[in-house]
Amino acid sequence: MILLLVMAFTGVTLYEVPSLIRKKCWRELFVFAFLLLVAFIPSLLLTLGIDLPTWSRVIEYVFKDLLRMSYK
Amino acid sequence: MKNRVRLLKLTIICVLIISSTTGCWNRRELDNLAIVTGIAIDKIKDSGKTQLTVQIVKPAELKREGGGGTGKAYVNNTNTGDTIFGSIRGFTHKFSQKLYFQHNQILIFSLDIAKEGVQKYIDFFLRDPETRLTVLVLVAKDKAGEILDVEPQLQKIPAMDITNILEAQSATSQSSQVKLEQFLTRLMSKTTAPIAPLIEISGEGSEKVALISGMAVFKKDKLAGQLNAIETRGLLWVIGEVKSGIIDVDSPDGNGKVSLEIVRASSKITPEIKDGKIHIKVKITEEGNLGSQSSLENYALPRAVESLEKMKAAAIRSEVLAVLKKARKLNTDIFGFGDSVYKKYPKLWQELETRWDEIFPQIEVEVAVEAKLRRLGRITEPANPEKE
Amino acid sequence: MIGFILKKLRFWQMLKFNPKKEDYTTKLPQSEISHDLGKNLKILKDIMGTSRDIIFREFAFGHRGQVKGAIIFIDGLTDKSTINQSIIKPLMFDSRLTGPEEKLDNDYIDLIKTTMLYAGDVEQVTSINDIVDGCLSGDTILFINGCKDALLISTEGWESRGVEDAKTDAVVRGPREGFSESLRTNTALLRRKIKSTEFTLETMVIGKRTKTSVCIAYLKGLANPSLIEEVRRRLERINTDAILESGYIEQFIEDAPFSLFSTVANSEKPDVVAAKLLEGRAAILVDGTPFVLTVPMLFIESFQSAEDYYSRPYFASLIRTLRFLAFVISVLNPAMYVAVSTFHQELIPTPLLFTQAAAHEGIPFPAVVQALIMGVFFEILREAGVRLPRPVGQAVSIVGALVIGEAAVSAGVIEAPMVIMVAITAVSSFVIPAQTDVGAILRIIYLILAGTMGGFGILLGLIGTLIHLASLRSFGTPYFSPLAPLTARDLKDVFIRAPIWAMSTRPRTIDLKGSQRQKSNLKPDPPSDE
Amino acid sequence: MQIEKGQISSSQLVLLIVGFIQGSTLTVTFSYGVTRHDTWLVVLTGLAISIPFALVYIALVQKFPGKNLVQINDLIYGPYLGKLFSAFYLLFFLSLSAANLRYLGDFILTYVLPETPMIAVLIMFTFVCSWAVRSGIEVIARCNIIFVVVTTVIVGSTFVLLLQDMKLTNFLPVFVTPLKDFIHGTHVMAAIPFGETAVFLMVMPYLNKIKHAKSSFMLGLLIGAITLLTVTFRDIAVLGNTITIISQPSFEAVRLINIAKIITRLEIFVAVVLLVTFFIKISLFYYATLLGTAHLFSLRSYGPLILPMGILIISFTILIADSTMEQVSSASNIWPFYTIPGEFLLPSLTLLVAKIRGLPENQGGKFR
Repeated sequence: MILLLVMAFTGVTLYEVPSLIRKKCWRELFVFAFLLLVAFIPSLLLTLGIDLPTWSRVIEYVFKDLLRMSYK
Repeated sequence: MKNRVRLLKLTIICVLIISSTTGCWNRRELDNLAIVTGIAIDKIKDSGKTQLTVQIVKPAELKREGGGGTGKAYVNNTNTGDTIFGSIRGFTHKFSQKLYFQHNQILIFSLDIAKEGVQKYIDFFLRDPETRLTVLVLVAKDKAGEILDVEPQLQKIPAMDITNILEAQSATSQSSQVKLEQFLTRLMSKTTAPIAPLIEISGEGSEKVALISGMAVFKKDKLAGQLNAIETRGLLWVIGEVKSGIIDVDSPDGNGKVSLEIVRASSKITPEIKDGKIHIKVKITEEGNLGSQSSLENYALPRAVESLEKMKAAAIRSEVLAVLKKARKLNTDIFGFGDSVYKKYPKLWQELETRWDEIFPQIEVEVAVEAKLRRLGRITEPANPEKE
Repeated sequence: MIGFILKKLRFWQMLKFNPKKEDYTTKLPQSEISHDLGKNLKILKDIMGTSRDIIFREFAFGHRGQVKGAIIFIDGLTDKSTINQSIIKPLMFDSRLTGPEEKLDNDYIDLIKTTMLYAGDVEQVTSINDIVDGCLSGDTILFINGCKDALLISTEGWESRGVEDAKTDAVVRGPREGFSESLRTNTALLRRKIKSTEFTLETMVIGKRTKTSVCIAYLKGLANPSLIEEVRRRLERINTDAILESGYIEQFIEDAPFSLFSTVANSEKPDVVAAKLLEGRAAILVDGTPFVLTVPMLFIESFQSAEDYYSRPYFASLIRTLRFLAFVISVLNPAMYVAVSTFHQELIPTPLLFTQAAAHEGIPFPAVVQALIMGVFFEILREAGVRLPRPVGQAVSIVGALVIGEAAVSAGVIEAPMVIMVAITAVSSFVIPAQTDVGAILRIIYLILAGTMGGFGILLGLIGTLIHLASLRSFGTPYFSPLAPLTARDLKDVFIRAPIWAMSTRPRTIDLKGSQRQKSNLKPDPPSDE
Repeated sequence: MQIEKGQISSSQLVLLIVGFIQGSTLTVTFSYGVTRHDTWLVVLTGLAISIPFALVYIALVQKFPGKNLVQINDLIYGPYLGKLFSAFYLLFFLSLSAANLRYLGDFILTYVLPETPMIAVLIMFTFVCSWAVRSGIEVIARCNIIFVVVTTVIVGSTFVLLLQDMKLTNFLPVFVTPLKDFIHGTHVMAAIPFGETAVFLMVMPYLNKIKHAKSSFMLGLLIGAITLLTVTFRDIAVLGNTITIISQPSFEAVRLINIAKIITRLEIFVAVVLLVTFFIKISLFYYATLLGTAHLFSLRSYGPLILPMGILIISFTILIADSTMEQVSSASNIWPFYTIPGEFLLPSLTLLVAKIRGLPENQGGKFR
């Protein structure tokens, strides 16, 4: 499963990076790498089966527990 | 242009990967399906377990023409479990195929189950994505599983036969088809009592036939009583579900019977509150034709028609009164009077709701019937030898 | 995986690899004609080779037969009687009647051109290249000793097919003539339809070795100048050695070479091409093929037949709608069948499900495999039917369709409903000839999608196709217009065909001005009886 | 610097908004649970509440013609605070696209492909969306026309086919929902279908005639609301009191269609509608997120970011909730508040600050 994930990310990198380097779009490359990293971490953790706090719980914490804004 | 080439490459790769990895999770070839057409739910007295009977079609037998093969076109199988879902899962040990409920036609509860309360048994049929709300709900007068065993006389599959019987029966307005959705609507309503047709087996041995006999009436989700054919039609008059049928009345001159055919009917329930008391007005409008007569009276006259109409109205009224009496006795609001009050007086309802069981038997119901005779058929007068 | 990608990359490099930088516009070494006849003939013999069909005829003429001359032509490409009657005869016979030649120079050849030759199209040339080109396309060359110019006399005349019925786009009502292989005939056919000075032909020669004449035809003032400019630009870009059919041109000028959909339309019928020219399109005629290209092409053009406009609007609209339906059936039918019978059995009415389950009983293959087998088998049959001589082709289709289909069902290899589905699909796919090939490929793609993800897959495929169609352009015109982007005014010729008198403007999608083609109050208004 | 080169016409904008709102027929479910048979009223009040905010969006776009939200933020709040707000918006759009994708995934897994892993469905769907996004807003707008027509036809015909199953008494008694629940329902309605049109702050700048923005937006909102109303009306009239427990009322209602035993089992059409309208909705969020990111980092194009962003959306979708229950309860109870800053507060604040600072005159007002 992890292999598949890594392969997918390698695939995306191989697909986009060469043309970016060829066109010398360094800024784009940087943002690309950043986004890919941001996407990689949660998906890796998910594949490894590590429980992450779900987004619903995050906003529940912020809005319900901190701001006391919630129906029910 | 460059992008497009790359997109094409990507598409090809993606399609290849997807088609190779998805591995067709959901694919079920037709021969891997056990197509369920009927389900019957019984309760085993001793253990308290649920017994589920499913009727599965054997398509190959269904299509086999002419002689050869004494096989039935269906197979009935039973399984027991603590819950419905549990007993369904049990079938995986017995069949190579997976039960497939999308084409299920009927759902029969045994009398025990109905008395116990159907709520916990119905849940699976509402929750499972494969089941449909258009399933017809029935209550067996005894064991439910046996109903599915009755070999139909004209058709090959009992469950399909029962749906046809139900449909034919509704034509006489002696019983009504109740879809799971209608059952659920009544069950979820504030006061309206669910109803379902009753089915029983009559005859012995190879003469056995499944028969619809009246309706079962529920209080909440428990069986409260039964309506016979006349009461059933009375109920259908009130809720405006009468589609067609025959009304027999005595001929006005007293020399025979007249059969009147119902062509269309409608009803209107208007609740009113008079001096703090609920007063319900049921107005039934019916139109019909002359079906046949055994007397020699000539109805091709306005006055005769009028008297006939009056007798018809009285007949309808008596049917309605019969069911009203039964409903009061069982204290079940099968007509939806409670809902109509709620819809008209939502504010008042708050306090009525808690006392509805006490209020309902005391409700004053005014039944107004307007029956019309429209046509006489192919002949105008009875064939009377004395006339010529 | 990596190996696969590397292999792919190598493949792409191979495509880009150019073995030898060959200049496809090389000039011949010596380009000027000399005074000396013998020298000229020698050069020409070197260039043209010693083929038996190249005729070098030397002769003498003039006042006392003092002038030496030679004509060169290719036997078979030229009309011999024209050469005899209009070139040799006047020179050898009439020239005796003239006075003695004073000087053999360019004035003399001018004299011959203006006074003697009976030929209609005579051109005075100086370069060897022009001579060779002219000779190869059927002209006759006249050299005169001592003159630095030569005459190129048009004597083209070879056996060619006459104007015959068009094989494709057959109609019941409407002109039957189709284009032929000869460019001149084709332009003449168009010219006969559009007798207007606006009708413009621009000729260019493409292909180093084939020297194929290619014509851009359009109506000046109607066609968008930028469109014509774009067509010209794309044609001039072509630098190849051979153009044998308009299909070559099509592949060189397409907008989206990797798309399944062709963005260049073709037709064999002069009336269709004329109608398209009159809507503001440009046509590209290629010598040697009866298929004329028209650009820009819209997706809906494939669904419009010439006969739609000749028959009355009700029937035309009905047929138009049926054609759309047929296209949908031909593309989606097998996929839908597979999706419904293996994923969404809940959608089949109960009695039909029993029938179908009974039919499937005992069949070893899943539905998707059956559909693929039958689909491929059908394509093979079709190909065999097209390529074989007609009587044999018919035998093949009977054997294929009836015998094999029936046998496959009774042998329990294929279920009977599948045969019905494939047959319906096959018939439907012939309704829209222009998209038959696209349909065949799309069908397989959808089949695979349906086999893996059922209806969800089909729908995703449809969305994808729609995105692709909406993003395609043909010579600047959105390919899927007037549906997307929606041009409400042009919808009168999509699913329904409005009466001719109601279509008073040209399609906006092509003729950007949406100009008037007729008065707008042309609805027939017969006088009432009173 | 303009990344998006395409332009959309005002009629395309109308239909985009219509399609976008039609995409919420699935999410009306959250209101059914709260306001029951009064939900059709809630659609109207939700629309009424969102109109002033729609006017705010339009005013913003017209004040800064040709500038999208990220650029406007930069102009108004300066480079740092503006970037912060923009980043918040991007996260917001990202979470909205993930949430919508999640609803869709749940729907497909419940009804269409119950045994398929969610991730496969999400990857396929996101792939198609990324294809659309790569082709640009023009292509999305063009495809949308077809989808809106399909949706409208299907909604209309199922409405007609269900006429015989409708009971108008199901609407009685009108307006019995307690006020608190009614406000709750209205809030859900205003936040989820209507308020999400805030995403058009990223799309409207590419309107070819910015003057028509107001009428187009309002017309789109109105037609979208009418579709929503039709669907709600149909579901309530058909299903009555059972609507509160059914998780997909549209689907169940259409499942009941039975005309002479021939026209039955039409639920696939509802699935088609949901899929195509969700495609539009998710593509627009996806597009807005990408375009915003590209503007935030002032890139030349968003092309290279499509795939990483797609993967991010997919992982976000899986991360958004552990179960459908969590997702649904969060969507109906907390989500309305979650959307307040992005959909209502910030645009109004931005407009206010712009008014106070008198911005468009001295900076970029004439820049087109």
